[in-house]
Amino acid sequence: MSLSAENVTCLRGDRLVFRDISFDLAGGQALWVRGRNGAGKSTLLRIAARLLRPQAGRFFWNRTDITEDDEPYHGQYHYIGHQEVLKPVLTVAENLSFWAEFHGQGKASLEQAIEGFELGALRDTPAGLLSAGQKKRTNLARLLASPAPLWILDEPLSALDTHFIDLFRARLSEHLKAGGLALYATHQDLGIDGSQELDLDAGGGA
Amino acid sequence: MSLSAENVTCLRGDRLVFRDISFDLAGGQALWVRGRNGAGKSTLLRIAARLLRPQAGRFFWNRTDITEDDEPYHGQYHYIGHQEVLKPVLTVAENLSFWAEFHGQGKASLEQAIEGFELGALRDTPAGLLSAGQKKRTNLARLLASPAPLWILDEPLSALDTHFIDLFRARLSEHLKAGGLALYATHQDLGIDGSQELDLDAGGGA
Amino acid sequence: MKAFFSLIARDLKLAARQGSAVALSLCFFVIVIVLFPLGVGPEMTVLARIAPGVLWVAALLACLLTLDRIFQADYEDGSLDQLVIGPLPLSFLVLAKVIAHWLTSVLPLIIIAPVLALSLNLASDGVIAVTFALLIGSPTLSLIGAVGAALTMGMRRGGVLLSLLVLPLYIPVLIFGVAAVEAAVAMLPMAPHLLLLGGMSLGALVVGPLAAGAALRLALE
Amino acid sequence: MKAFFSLIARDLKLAARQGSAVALSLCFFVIVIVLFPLGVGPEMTVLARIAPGVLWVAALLACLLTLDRIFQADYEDGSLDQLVIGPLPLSFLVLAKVIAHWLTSVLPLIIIAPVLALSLNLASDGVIAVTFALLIGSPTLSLIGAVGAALTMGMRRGGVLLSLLVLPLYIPVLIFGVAAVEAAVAMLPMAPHLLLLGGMSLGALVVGPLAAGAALRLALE
Amino acid sequence: MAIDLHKYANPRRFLAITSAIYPWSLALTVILLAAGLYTGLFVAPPDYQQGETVRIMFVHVPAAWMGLMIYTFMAVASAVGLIWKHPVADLSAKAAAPIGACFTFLSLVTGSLWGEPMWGTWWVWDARLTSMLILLFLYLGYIALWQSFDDPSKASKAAAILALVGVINVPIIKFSVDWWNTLHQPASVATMSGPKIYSSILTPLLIMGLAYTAFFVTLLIIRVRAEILARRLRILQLSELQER
Ligand code: HEM
Ligand SMILES: Nc1ncnc2c1ncn2[C@@H]1O[C@H](COP(=O)(O)OP(=O)(O)OP(=O)(O)O)[C@@H](O)[C@H]1O
Ligand SMILES: Nc1ncnc2c1ncn2[C@@H]1O[C@H](COP(=O)(O)OP(=O)(O)OP(=O)(O)O)[C@@H](O)[C@H]1O
Ligand SMILES: [Mg+2]
Ligand SMILES: [Mg+2]
Repeated sequence: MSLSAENVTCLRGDRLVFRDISFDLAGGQALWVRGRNGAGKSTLLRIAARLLRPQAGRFFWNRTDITEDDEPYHGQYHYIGHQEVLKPVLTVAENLSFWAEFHGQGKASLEQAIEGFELGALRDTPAGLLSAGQKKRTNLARLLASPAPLWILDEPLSALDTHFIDLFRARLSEHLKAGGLALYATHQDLGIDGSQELDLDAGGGA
Repeated sequence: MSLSAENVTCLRGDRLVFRDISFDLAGGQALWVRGRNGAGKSTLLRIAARLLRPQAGRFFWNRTDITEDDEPYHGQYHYIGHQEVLKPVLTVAENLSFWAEFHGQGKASLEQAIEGFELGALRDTPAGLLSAGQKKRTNLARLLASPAPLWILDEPLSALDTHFIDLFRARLSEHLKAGGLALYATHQDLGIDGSQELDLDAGGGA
Repeated sequence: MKAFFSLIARDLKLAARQGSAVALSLCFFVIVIVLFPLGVGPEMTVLARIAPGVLWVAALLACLLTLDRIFQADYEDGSLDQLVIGPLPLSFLVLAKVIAHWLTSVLPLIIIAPVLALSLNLASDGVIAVTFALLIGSPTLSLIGAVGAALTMGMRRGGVLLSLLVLPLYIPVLIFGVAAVEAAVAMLPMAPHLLLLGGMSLGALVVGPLAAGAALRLALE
Repeated sequence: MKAFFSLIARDLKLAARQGSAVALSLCFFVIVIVLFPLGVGPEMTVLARIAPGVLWVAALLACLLTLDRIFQADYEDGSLDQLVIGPLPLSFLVLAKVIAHWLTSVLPLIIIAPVLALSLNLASDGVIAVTFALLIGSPTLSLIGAVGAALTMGMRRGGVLLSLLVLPLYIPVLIFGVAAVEAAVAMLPMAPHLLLLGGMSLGALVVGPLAAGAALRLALE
Repeated sequence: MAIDLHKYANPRRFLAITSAIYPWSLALTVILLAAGLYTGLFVAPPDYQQGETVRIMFVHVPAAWMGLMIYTFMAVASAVGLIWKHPVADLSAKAAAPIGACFTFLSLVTGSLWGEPMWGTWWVWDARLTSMLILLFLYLGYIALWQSFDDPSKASKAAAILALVGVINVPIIKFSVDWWNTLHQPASVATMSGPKIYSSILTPLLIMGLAYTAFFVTLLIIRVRAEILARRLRILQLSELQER
């Protein structure tokens, strides 16, 4: 499996966020997207998740061009953004099990997700009552609730304490070891072996 | 100036979040509230900002009991929570100038806030278009838009890049040097000289 | 298919848990109908005369008010991003949301409509007619509404624009719906009107999800 | 005082920038009144007969629909926390928000009401009466509504509960408001009704902000 | 009444006093209800216009009175609860609401049952009937508000605010018949100038009114006691939690 980008350029409004970004990511590899606040990390990740269209540039999934027709790319990735994607009135387990089912998974992967992020004690807590870090963990647990080869992660560490940062790092390493890919933006070094770096600061930022 | 708490206990729903927390903070001092995710840091800060009532315990501002009658405490503090408190359709300057005016301040302190957090380039950007870190900075700039002796800060660093973390640390040090007080919860050590620590993990957390 | 049904099930569960969607439209419907006699006065003949119109207008408004819920909540908390990049084709996604909307926000009105119609002194033929007409005509309301909701999602002046876009498209339903009831009250055949309403619903079933899906993709970018 | 006016100014600016509040209630009001002749049929006498009721009911509903905006947006983005711990006493805070609500969501209706009243074939005395009655009676709607909005803020079934709580309290305004118009149409003195409406507004001006302030503090804890 | 409640609002004293009153009010309920039903159904003469249906009145009219009275009671109790912070006052307001809602509902149902023979329709939208329906909504809103809060102390304050704001509707309901010409009877018992009907009807009516009141008091005592005990249980549980 592989994801590559060629000369991606993005304008938002009238502002050139970045230009001519390229990267090439193979199975088992991670790409750390770095940059100052406003450098365009979130923008790039949303483009990779096909939630935004770039002005120019091409994307390839397994060497197939998906710039126009993203059929082969569909369902191949998870995107974790700044928003928590939780329904406050549903419990942690209900929130996760919906996403598992929506992606065609059953009970088993739900349990895996709950265990993977140590959410057992919170499983029946309504998501609206969680603390910031607990929400973040629930959101991250979607990664395990249904498998996908590529993880696109926008500031996955924010609000997590040191214990859970380690836990998350372990999950990410497992994913990479199993041949998965990851694209993540953080301000803090995650220290994943052999991860590539993409620094957006060359292009500016405010 | 001083803020002290005596044996504060908090229940949320039927869950005991923490019990018998005490601290004593004098002018120029900061208190770092630590703890795992869910330990009750945000809860304690909201109590200190009088947005929640504790089950038991007393608070003193300048040695006056404010547990029942918080008149002397009113307007003496700023609270920065998880929420960004920005109106997406107003520009950065408009958002800040409202809060300055609401607290009876004029143009001068607005400029100070904008400079203090290097928001000059963004002043006329609608807040809805900002990146995560830019939003956070605008929210933090409220601290300078109107002066208050006590700052209550819940994860002020999240989403900030290293440059702005340093900038924020500088602002906080200046505030403390000028005799201000601060109460902050972060997962990362801010390295403020002579700050006290309050570790909530003794009380539990999930 | 599993994704389709799990989405409907989630929306129903959310509605039951939050209650607001179901109860809001229902409550609104009842309120409009309770307020009318208070405003217009208790004369039976006047009330019976305006009853079909009041019922249909109230149903239209109740539906209009709940439209923005079809996508808005999911849009705001980021769920919609996740739904869109999920396995379900966009028009099925819309269809699932519309079905959930109709079940939670429109069906309850239809169930209570006969009681309210009776209280407005409508003849019993009219009561049956209004129930049938609503049952057959109302899917159009949800389907067309979804297109409007998708087009205006996340927009600043969304609410207004939505009403302006959707309303003209609702007028035919209103007119034939009222005509069906008045025909029934006047002992005339109401089948032609009901057939027309049914035809509109079928048309909307084809066009609505496609158009709304396209609009959704646009709005998210 | 500066805080008070700056809050009103901000809310007005937000309304102008987002547009939705002003236009939504206005649009809704117009839509209800446009739909009626379509639903009820074009007979002039029937329309004139029900015009005062329709106008008042539409105004009530338009107001009811915008109530949740008084506090909800500020509650959701955390602004309300900041407002509450600010320098303004709670009841003044409520008053500022109510004034902004009335100016943006109710006043536009009153301005357009005469035109709509004419279009419903109301006699010209009635047109003047309805405008005055709305002007005098509608502050009650915003003020009482604020109490309901504060009580239900952040609640799961907020929207419905809000209607259920507020509606019974609106009925007197509706009744006297319609009575004033009908008196004017019948060439009877309408001053007593208007005085009553004014009295209610004054009463609400005293009770509303206090009660809503207390409710706000409750809801935030 | 406010003063009395104030004095006896201490839960323990309340429990002691009510356990003394309770048997009496229960007995009174039974006796008055029997007497009222007997005089109403058998002693009172059938109306020359309405025939035997007039007997619905003995259920209908006192129920309507109770609906209005209980809401007023709730408002007073709420005020006491808000101002003097007496827990029992809050609890009595809470406990009274469903009872009041039932009486209001009873008066609506018996009214429509009576309306069918009298006016030829179950329901008309006249001022009295509609305002009674609105009163039912007020009760329902009050009950729903109580249930919308997880925290009882918050709920009691919120509900008290609502009850106090809502009480302005009670006089409007009471006088709606005098202010608008409606189908419904204007008041003839509780008027400024004294009762205007024959004592053969008035007596059973008043007895039924008293019976309903006694019934209300009995039910209220039962419900408030249950509430107090439930709250004690919760306090126990919470303190146990704090111990842990
Ligand atoms: C659903 C329908 C009805 C409702 C909601 C209703 C409501 C009320 C209310 C609230 C009262 C209390 C009046 C007061 O204390 O001033 C009352 C009294 C009374 N109602 Fe009704 N009513 C209904 C139907 C009827 C009907 C059909 C009749 C018979 C024609 C009737 C006859 C009376 C009488 C005779 C009184 C006693 C008035 C007095 O002497 O004070 N009601 N009703
Ligand atoms: N819709 C938009 N229109 C115009 N400019 C936008 C829009 N959205 C974002 N921007 C701008 O694009 C730039 C990049 O934003 P982005 O969110 O990608 O930054 P980021 O690198 O993720 O920053 P952070 O570290 O603060 O999250 C920012 O300067 C932002 O102001
Ligand atoms: N309204 C509520 N009802 C019941 N429990 C609650 C409520 N709000 C928060 N909690 C619980 O209280 C605990 C403390 O939450 P709090 O937000 O204070 O944690 P925190 O220390 O700030 O954690 P984080 O580092 O994740 O932000 C959490 O376990 C949370 O689930
Ligand atoms: Mg970002
Ligand atoms: Mg926190």
